[in-house]
Amino acid sequence: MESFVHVCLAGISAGMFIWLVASGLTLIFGVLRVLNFAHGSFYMLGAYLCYTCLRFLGIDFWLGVIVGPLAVCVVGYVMERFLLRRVYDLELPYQLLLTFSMVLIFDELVKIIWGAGSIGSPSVPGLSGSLMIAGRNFPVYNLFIMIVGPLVAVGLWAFLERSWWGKIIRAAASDREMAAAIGVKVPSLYTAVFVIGAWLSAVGGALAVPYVGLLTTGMGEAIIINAFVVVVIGGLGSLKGAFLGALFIGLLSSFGTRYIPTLDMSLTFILMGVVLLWRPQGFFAGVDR
Amino acid sequence: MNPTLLEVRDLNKAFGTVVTARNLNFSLQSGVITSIIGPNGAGKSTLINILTGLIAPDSGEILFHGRDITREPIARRVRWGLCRSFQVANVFGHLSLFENIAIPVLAVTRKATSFLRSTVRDKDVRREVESVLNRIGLLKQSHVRAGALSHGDQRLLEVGIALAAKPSMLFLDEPTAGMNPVERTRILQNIRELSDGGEVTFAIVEHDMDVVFSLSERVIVLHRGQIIGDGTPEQVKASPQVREVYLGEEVAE
Amino acid sequence: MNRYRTYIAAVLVLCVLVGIGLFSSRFVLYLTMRVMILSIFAMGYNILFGRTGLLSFGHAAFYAVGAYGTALCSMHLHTHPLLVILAGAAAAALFAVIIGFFCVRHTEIYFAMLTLAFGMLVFSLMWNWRTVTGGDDGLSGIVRGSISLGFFAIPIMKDSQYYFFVLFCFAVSVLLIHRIYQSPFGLILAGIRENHIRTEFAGLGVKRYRLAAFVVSGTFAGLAGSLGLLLESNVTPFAAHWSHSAEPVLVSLMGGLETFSGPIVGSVLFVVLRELIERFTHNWMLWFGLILLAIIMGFRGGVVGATSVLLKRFSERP
Amino acid sequence: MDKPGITRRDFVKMGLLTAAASALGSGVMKPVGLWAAAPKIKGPIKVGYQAVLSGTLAGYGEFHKMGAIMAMEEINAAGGIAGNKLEVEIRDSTLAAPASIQNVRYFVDSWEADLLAGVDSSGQALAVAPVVGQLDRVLMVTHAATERLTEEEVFKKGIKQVFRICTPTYQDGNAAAFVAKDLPATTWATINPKYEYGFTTWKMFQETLGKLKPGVKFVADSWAPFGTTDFRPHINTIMDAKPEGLYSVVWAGELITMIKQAKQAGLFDTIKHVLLPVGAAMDVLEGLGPDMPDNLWISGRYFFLYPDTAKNKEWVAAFKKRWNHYPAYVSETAYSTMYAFKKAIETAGSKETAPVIQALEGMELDSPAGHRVFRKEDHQAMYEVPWGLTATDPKYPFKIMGKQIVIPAKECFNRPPFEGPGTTPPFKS
Repeated sequence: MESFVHVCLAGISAGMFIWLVASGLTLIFGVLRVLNFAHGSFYMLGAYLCYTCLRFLGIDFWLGVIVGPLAVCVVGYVMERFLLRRVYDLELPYQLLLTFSMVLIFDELVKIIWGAGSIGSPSVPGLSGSLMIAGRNFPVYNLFIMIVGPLVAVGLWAFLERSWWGKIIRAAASDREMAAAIGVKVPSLYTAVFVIGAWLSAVGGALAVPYVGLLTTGMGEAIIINAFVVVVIGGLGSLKGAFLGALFIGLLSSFGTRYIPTLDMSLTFILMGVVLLWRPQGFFAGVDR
Repeated sequence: MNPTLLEVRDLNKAFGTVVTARNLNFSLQSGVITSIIGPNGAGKSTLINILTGLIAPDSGEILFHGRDITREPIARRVRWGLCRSFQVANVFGHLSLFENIAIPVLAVTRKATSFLRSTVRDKDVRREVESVLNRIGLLKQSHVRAGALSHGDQRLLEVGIALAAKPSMLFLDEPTAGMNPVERTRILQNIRELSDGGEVTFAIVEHDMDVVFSLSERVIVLHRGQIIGDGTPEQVKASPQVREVYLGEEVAE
Repeated sequence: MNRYRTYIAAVLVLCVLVGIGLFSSRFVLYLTMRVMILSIFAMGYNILFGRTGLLSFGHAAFYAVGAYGTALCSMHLHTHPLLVILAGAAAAALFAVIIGFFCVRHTEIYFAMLTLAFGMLVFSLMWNWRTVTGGDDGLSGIVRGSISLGFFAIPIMKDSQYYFFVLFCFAVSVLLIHRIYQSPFGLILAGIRENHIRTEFAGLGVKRYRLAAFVVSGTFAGLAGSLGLLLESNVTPFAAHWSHSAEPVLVSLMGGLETFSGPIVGSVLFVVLRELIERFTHNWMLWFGLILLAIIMGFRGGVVGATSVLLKRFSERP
Repeated sequence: MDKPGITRRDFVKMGLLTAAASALGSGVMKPVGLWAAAPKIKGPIKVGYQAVLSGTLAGYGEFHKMGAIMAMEEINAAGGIAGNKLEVEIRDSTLAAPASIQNVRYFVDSWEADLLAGVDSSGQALAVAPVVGQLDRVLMVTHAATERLTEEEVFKKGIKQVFRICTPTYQDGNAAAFVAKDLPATTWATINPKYEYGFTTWKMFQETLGKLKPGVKFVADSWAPFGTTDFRPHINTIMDAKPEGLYSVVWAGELITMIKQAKQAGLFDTIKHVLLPVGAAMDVLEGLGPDMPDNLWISGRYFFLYPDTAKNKEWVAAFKKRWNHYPAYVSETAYSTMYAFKKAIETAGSKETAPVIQALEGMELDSPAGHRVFRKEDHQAMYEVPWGLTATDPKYPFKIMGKQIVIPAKECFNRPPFEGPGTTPPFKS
């Protein structure tokens, strides 16, 4: 029983953690229809910048979580405004390739700036302890992530459903021409959405610092494929789907590792294949609409 | 009376609460040019889509040459002789006109799977493609990219692609929309010739009433997924029901 | 006129390749073999990508299946090069039929993601089926036997000998793919890329043709894998990893998607650029990324596509 | 591989020149006798070195680089190898087999390297071995640990060009068992990498410990794929099995993550005996800093506080001065590789492959890591690396090995012919 509870907890916190990254990816794909490989790089940059704030500027962690991602927003802005925007008229693969080349560049820049070695990260004051749950310790920080995940989801939902901006974004997502016709400046809107997506990913990265406990130059690639899987099983562009998908992937990998260890590497891909074949509109499409 | 080519029995289709086909029953005779008309949203395009296999009906049967084709895939219907053209020019934009026509020709002549012989050097294919291009008057532009053609020419090519598949029954979705008078004359002439030759039976969805009444021998009027008039152009014109829901609206505009 | 130009270009390239085989150093030989093998991989891939319009993210799986098939065949059955290569290509074709059957139900991003999923499944199969595949260590130390043809045998043990075998396979592949592009089948594939609904309404079962394209391109990937295995005498599961699947995509896009020679030019660029960059910096990824970026932004439609447009414009000027 | 440009007369001339030079400089340079008698060596000694310089493990490449470059600088400042300059070129192996093969071919065929070194992963080492056999250059492996390299490629297949200067999986599997036998734990479990390295070491550990301490039980194993960032499911599996001891060769960044997450879950409170064969790597110790729990058993391929010799202390100090860093184990293996090459070339009086192999076989080398002997049969360097308990020391900002024990390499390394009885520890004699 104690194991079951902890397998669940581990799964949920892992899922919420993927969600933080996948939310931005989903948003960008939903509106811009660009599959952003460099999303993992934003995650990495968010983590490194937050770490830098912590370590060298002496800023406290919470300020770092705000400042680091804001710097990534600038990077995202430059990338969308000056590079990505020029290839919207090309086919999808070219956009993909562009974001892929950015992955190479970002990885190497991080290596040049912060060094190649992996960096162990300091823990967060106040959240570094553990709580005894069902007879076993569970880190407070993971509980924190389990709260932040849904908060981000609710925040995004409120932003998209309730705010004026959100309405415009949804309009542009469902019909670009129509939105342009009623006077929405679609290019600026795209930039804004891309920046928001980059910000979400960077926040995920910043929060990952104590969660993973480690910073490496390849950390973006490690998470991006999982985030892709989540976006796909969520139904390519649906935020609710992605949220549930992330939760599901987290639980699946946790239970998979515990109870069917031979399959753990393949489980997420099997799931993705099954979803695409069986319900390409997304595993949770019924929930969404 | 001409033999029945296509028969529709109890066809139903609804998108949510919008019914686009309600218990449709009719048959089309070979050699008779039939027009399907109706106000916007009457279900004309949906009907063509169902008959040619793009959309599956909710219930009902479609018989072609006496064979049930309701569940057959598009390509098989086409091979059995049921073909269509599209409302908007739906051509292979980056390919030359020759290649555009060659694709259905290869399908008909069952040469599409050959992968080591050259298409251009196949004399039979060449002759056939050129004859279709000649018929639609675009032979001279055979090496031009389809995307570079004028809108009207693209519409001609569109019909050409459909014809090249050698259909016995051809649905044309607004064949003259966006054409200039010269092109329109050419396409109507083609339709008449082919129909008179007994090769192809045409069913046409059209908005242009001049075209409808000058060309067709039979007119079917659809309204909200139901047939409200069916007969010769004169009969339909005279039908009070049709005048009320359709022509009346037209006049009112 | 145009055809003769193609012939002349082909003969010239062939002469250069033979010249390299006869006169250059072992390292240049090796790199050229790498280029030719990557070209086969990418050209085969481009049948699916550039021609049929399907972006696959799992093609490395077929490369890897080809390599493993060849390795296992030569370890357990026979080392005749033609036989082992046949075994590799056949295994890849078989996998392509099975995987393709599922994948061609979708297009665009769904297809891409589905191929990614299957590719990674093949990767983890190779990683986990340790008794057969050797796990992450892979299979190594595979020797090249002689091509025995009854009365005489052609040795391909040395790199300088194997080079001509690779060149032969490369030339045959180029020829085959060229014929495919000129053929009715190739035209239908282009039709599917341009407008799959219209192709369906021309009376062609689009899914079947997509599957056929998938299998043909998977088979070429398998051939490339076989040749690669015999060159390196080694294969690891990473041959099936998605990052390897990105290679033919990269190469095709760099060279030019809708051109015939694009993948070849892209392969040359890919291999040579990386080798050159590595000679002056350890941060090769940065420079490679920047050059890639420059190619996307500067040569829209790939190096070959953009250059030919430029040349045309130039020659049409009075 | 004769260089056609050099005629016999050139050789004679060279010999005279070097002899004259050596006579002049005899007061300054020590190894005169050696290289004056070896006039065959001409031109710089080129060593092609490859290590991973990109991706998650790029830090290891940097450590390789530091060691190799420092040795090069020292050797050249002291007159080079037999009076010839040592040149080292370093390339990125990207941890991929095809890249490592291309590197080797570049080094030998294009850059004209005389010797090769480096290689991180086992898969790469196994891929590269046949190629260096074909190209006929000596390769000194400095990081890859698979026993298959020396047992199969060198010993069985006879690829004599391959040597290994670092400890192999024996240190991680067998030696760990020797440590475990004296611990009061009878049930063991593992979280190991889900690849050959993890499988082999766990198997070795089980077999050796089973022989050393019959009745010991292995109750759980959980396999973490390469690139795991979330070890919690694995930690749950292990804690459910309630073993007394945990064994794990998870390494580098992943080990940092694992230890942090295990600590949060309270794993170290319930499992008192933890063996981490690669826990003494500098990146792990520095990365964890004070987060590394006390009293875990750790080891590595080299630890900078062992052996307690003047040579090692001097070297560590020099390294610290040069790079502002404590040497990682790959730094030591890279550094010692250059000295091994120096000694072998000077002994052989040639930089050609065959004489160098001959000189290396059975060669003894005094290195910072202690006294190494290259075993003749399988070309494995025999030397001791300690096992120790993590402990706090105010002198260092990270944990170090407190109590240390040393399992002699002779006792825990498998012995040729590697098959049949008496080839795996424990040995009778």
